[in-house]
Amino acid sequence: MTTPAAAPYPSEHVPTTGIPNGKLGVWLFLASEVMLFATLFTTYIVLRMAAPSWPAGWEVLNVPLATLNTVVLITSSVTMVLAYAKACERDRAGFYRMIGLTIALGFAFLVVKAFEYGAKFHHGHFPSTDIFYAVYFTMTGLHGLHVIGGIGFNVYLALWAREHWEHPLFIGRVEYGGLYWHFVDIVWIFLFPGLYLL
Amino acid sequence: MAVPHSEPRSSEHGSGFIDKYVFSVDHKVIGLQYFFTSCFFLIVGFAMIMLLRWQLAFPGQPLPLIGRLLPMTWAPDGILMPEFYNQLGAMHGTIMVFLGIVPLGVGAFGNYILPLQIGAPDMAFPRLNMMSYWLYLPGGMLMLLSFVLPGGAAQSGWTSYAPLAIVNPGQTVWLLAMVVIITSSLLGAVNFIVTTLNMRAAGLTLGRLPIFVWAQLVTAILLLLAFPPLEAAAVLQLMDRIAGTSFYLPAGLVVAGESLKVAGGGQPLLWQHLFWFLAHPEVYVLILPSMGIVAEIIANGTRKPIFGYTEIVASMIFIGAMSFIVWAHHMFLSGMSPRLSNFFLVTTMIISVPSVAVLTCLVWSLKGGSIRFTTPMLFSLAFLPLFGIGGLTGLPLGLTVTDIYLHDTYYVIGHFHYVVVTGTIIALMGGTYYWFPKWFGKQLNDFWGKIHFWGTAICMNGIFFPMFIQGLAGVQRRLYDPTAQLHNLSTQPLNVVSSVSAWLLFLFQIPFLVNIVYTIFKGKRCEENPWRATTLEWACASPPPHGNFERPPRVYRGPYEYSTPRAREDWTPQHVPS
Amino acid sequence: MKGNYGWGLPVAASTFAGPIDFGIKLIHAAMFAIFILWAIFFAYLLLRYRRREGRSAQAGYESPLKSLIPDFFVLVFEIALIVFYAIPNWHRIKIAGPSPDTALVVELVAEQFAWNFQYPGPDGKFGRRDVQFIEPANPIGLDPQDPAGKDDITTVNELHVPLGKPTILNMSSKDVIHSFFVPEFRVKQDIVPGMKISLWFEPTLAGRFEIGCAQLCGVAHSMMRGDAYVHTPSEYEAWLKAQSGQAPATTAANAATGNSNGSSTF
Amino acid sequence: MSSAADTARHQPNIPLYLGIFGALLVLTVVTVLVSYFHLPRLPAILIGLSIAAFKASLVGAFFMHLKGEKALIFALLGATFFFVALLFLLPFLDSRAISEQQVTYSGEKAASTGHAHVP
Repeated sequence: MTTPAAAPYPSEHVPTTGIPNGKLGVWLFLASEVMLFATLFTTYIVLRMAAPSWPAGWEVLNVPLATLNTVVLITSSVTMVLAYAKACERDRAGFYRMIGLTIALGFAFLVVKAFEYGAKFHHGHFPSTDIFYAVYFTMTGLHGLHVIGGIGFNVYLALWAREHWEHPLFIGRVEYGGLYWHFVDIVWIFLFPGLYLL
Repeated sequence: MAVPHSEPRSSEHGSGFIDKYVFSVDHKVIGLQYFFTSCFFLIVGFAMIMLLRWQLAFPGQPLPLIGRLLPMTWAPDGILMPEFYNQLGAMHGTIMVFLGIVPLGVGAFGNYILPLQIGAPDMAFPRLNMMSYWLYLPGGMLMLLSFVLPGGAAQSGWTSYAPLAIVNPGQTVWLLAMVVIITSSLLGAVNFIVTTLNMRAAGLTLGRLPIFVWAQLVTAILLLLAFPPLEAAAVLQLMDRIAGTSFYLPAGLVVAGESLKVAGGGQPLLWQHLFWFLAHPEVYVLILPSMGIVAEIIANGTRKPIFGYTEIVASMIFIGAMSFIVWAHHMFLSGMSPRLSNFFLVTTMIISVPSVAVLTCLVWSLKGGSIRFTTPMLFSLAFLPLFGIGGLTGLPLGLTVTDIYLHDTYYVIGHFHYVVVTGTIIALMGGTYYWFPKWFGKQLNDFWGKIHFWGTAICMNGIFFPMFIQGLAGVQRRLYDPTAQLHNLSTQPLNVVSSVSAWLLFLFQIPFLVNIVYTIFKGKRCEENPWRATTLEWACASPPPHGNFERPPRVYRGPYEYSTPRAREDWTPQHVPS
Repeated sequence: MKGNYGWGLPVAASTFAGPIDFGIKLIHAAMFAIFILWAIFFAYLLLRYRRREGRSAQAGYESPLKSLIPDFFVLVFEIALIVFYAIPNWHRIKIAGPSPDTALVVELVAEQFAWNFQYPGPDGKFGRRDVQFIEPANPIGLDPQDPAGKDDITTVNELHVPLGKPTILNMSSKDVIHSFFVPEFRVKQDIVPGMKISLWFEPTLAGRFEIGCAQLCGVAHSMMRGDAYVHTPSEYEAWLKAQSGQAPATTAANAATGNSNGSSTF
Repeated sequence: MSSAADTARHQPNIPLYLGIFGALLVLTVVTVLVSYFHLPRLPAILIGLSIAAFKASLVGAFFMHLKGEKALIFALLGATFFFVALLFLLPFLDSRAISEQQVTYSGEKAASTGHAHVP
């Protein structure tokens, strides 16, 4: 510092943020994901405001199916946080049950999504049909990819837990997997009303 | 007092050649991998523009010597095709920005020097660091490969404006490579921020961080928050090209005679907004690390603390924040509503102030110093006036009215090359000479360094100063054959001047490259801290062993304690107890 | 035509040239002043504080505020530029234009590598254009049945405007983004497909001036040029009569009746 | 570090999580029911997004343990949402200009500002 009499700083003080590296890293990654989905929402708003006519979501899309999907994803969010709770309580069986449920619900979400896409393709609605379907397929598709990524990480967690149950970083890693999974759920919480109900 | 890091040291650091040098998780090895790969890409990008400059200087005439070597589709009997010309132009921009300077400034210098300057044994996530390099390399190779893939490389400028980028061939591979490169930069940014915040040595508070570390922190935040919008926009453009959607295509387009069968409803301006939302923070990502390097070298070269440490750091943070609000000054004439231009005019003028403040503080640092004209100092001193010209010529472009005439002319090309080439690249060259003893334990030959400096500085000005004159005469940019339009004929001789300077500039890089290679293998070892610098990276051996510091260092004072009164020597390192 | 260009700014041929040239000259003068003063100070520092035996650096503390004084002046200069020069002129050039009835209105349809101009013709009304009618002989797709279009004059790469009256160009594009740029008029405006963007200028000098494309629009971006002929009012009437005399088919290279001082129709 | 982090970690509270689960389900049902009334555009957006924001804050605060999290994470999220706000500035800045200049090839105004058939 160029201040004249530099006050002697305590040299023992270890200047860290007190947040474990992994958690800070995951939150930073989620910040960039927020910007990614914010761009998609901005694109949706710009295209919708400038479009001469825009079909309302519930006219064209299958709302009951999407509601089911929302419930599936929320439940998987809950089972994910319960898996973290079981990991903290060192209840191994409980952890496997919960992480297994989360992975299963993730797959259920994808199956329902595939069924929905199938119905759309069957009726001849493709991304190139019109701007509404382009936005719909791109946003839900990119979200679906993130769900697949989340499932992959959860599967890795389940396999990793077998030998590393006592690993000092295990509980932290379950928490970070949970953070990402909850984020994917929050994106869908905004995507669902945004596309289907407005 | 163990340095706090939650990842247990990756004790099983491989000893074989592959683990040690190819798939290494040591930030120093990854830093050097980034260094040599980005130098390779800088040379490739430079070679492309040297080809292109032949067509600009002597339009339509066959290339001497290498003309016949080029394949028929690119240059039939030596004369460059317009498609190939556009590919060279677009890929020159892309390679230099995304594969050359950012990986060199952030990947190479950041990866190697940042952990050392904060006293950390390694990056916070070593494997993630390795992964970010091994995403960058395939992304770069894919970008180069696009030249030979069907459809050729991207040919709608590095800005890839829709609808041209959707109608033209070659953009799909560019978009895929961009998504890979962006992911690599994102991972790197996460790593940098966590390392800087969490793994500093004891006593190294934020106020004692070297300016280079501050620059890398702000750069990492910009990369983290600005790159995803381009990734989303690139995915949308990829959907437009492959899935037939029309995010950026309005209805009723007629291309080459028949109407485009597209649903329509999209907007070309949407791409420009999203692209420049990234690209302006991106250009600050290009300049911030170089400001950090210049500040380090000037403090060391003048044997005096940097003048206005807080001002420089505050200006960098202010630049980082403001860089997100100025993007549309690239779009004054793009069909955006004129009232919006007034808003972005004001924000653009506001952001020019912190850049001037940083430059003023750096120049004021020379006052009262004892300036040594070593090679790194020559580069850093040359950075000041030349970056000044780059900044000043931004004024007429940032002002809406004068931008009407100067937009999309060679004036713009002169402006941003003065900032990027005579600003960033000169600073990075200076940084290479400054930290070479730390990387390889040997010092680059000073005599050849000075020849390289004078040759580079003069030729760079020879290339870019005539562009201002061409810009004022109204020569548009990205013209395949400038002589096809009457108003460009009067300044056509300047194209020859620029082209010859560009080729000479390449010749002057040869001593630099030879100097590097020779010194690595045959250079004699120099002392641990040849520049007598006070920052923490000189507190360990050069090149530092794995794990950097034997004992985690402790920091007792600010980064630039040179010539403190009552001190025995004119420098007191950070880690020495007073 | 040759006389228009040199190394500095091209000849001023429209009402915009005044303010824009003033702005460019003012800023460049300020830039040179700042740079020269700054370079002198820089050279002085290098000489005065270079390394010399027996004189080591003094790390005396100076308040950084002193260094911010030059920045303050730069900021004041910029604010003055914005308030007194940029915003008023930008409003005059880009936001407030002449009303269509006192100006010549011309439709411009840019396409990959040609400028198609459509004049209303004596009836003052533009014929309808539609995508389905586009073919090589009818590049802008003029609707043959539309009565208003019968007398429309269409020219390719040639813009004929009268002196002394502002011209409004309603610009649209068929395929990609182009940019209408006439150096002498100091006008430039991107043309975005799917949007109708208008541009106005008032020529102040008769003659032939070059139209260029300023936005990369494909392979022959540099070939996409045209000529803007500014006629005196009488010549303009003569040109109009000559045009409406012929069938409203496209007149690719019409005989330039105006006193084009250019040597050849380049 | 890991030992210090154990105590500092957020203690799980299962009954709380199940309570939040119930609340989220109820809110989902509410948001779907609201949509069946086909409210005009503006109120529909306001209600729909406020419910979604509330659900998101529940997930964030309890499942992601943001409640009681260190200030730096909030600083990071604050900076991110500042830049998201800038990104959302985009459509409102340019929307009137875009829709006003939106034309079909033959020049008629293509864009009507509102939706063709809002119930």
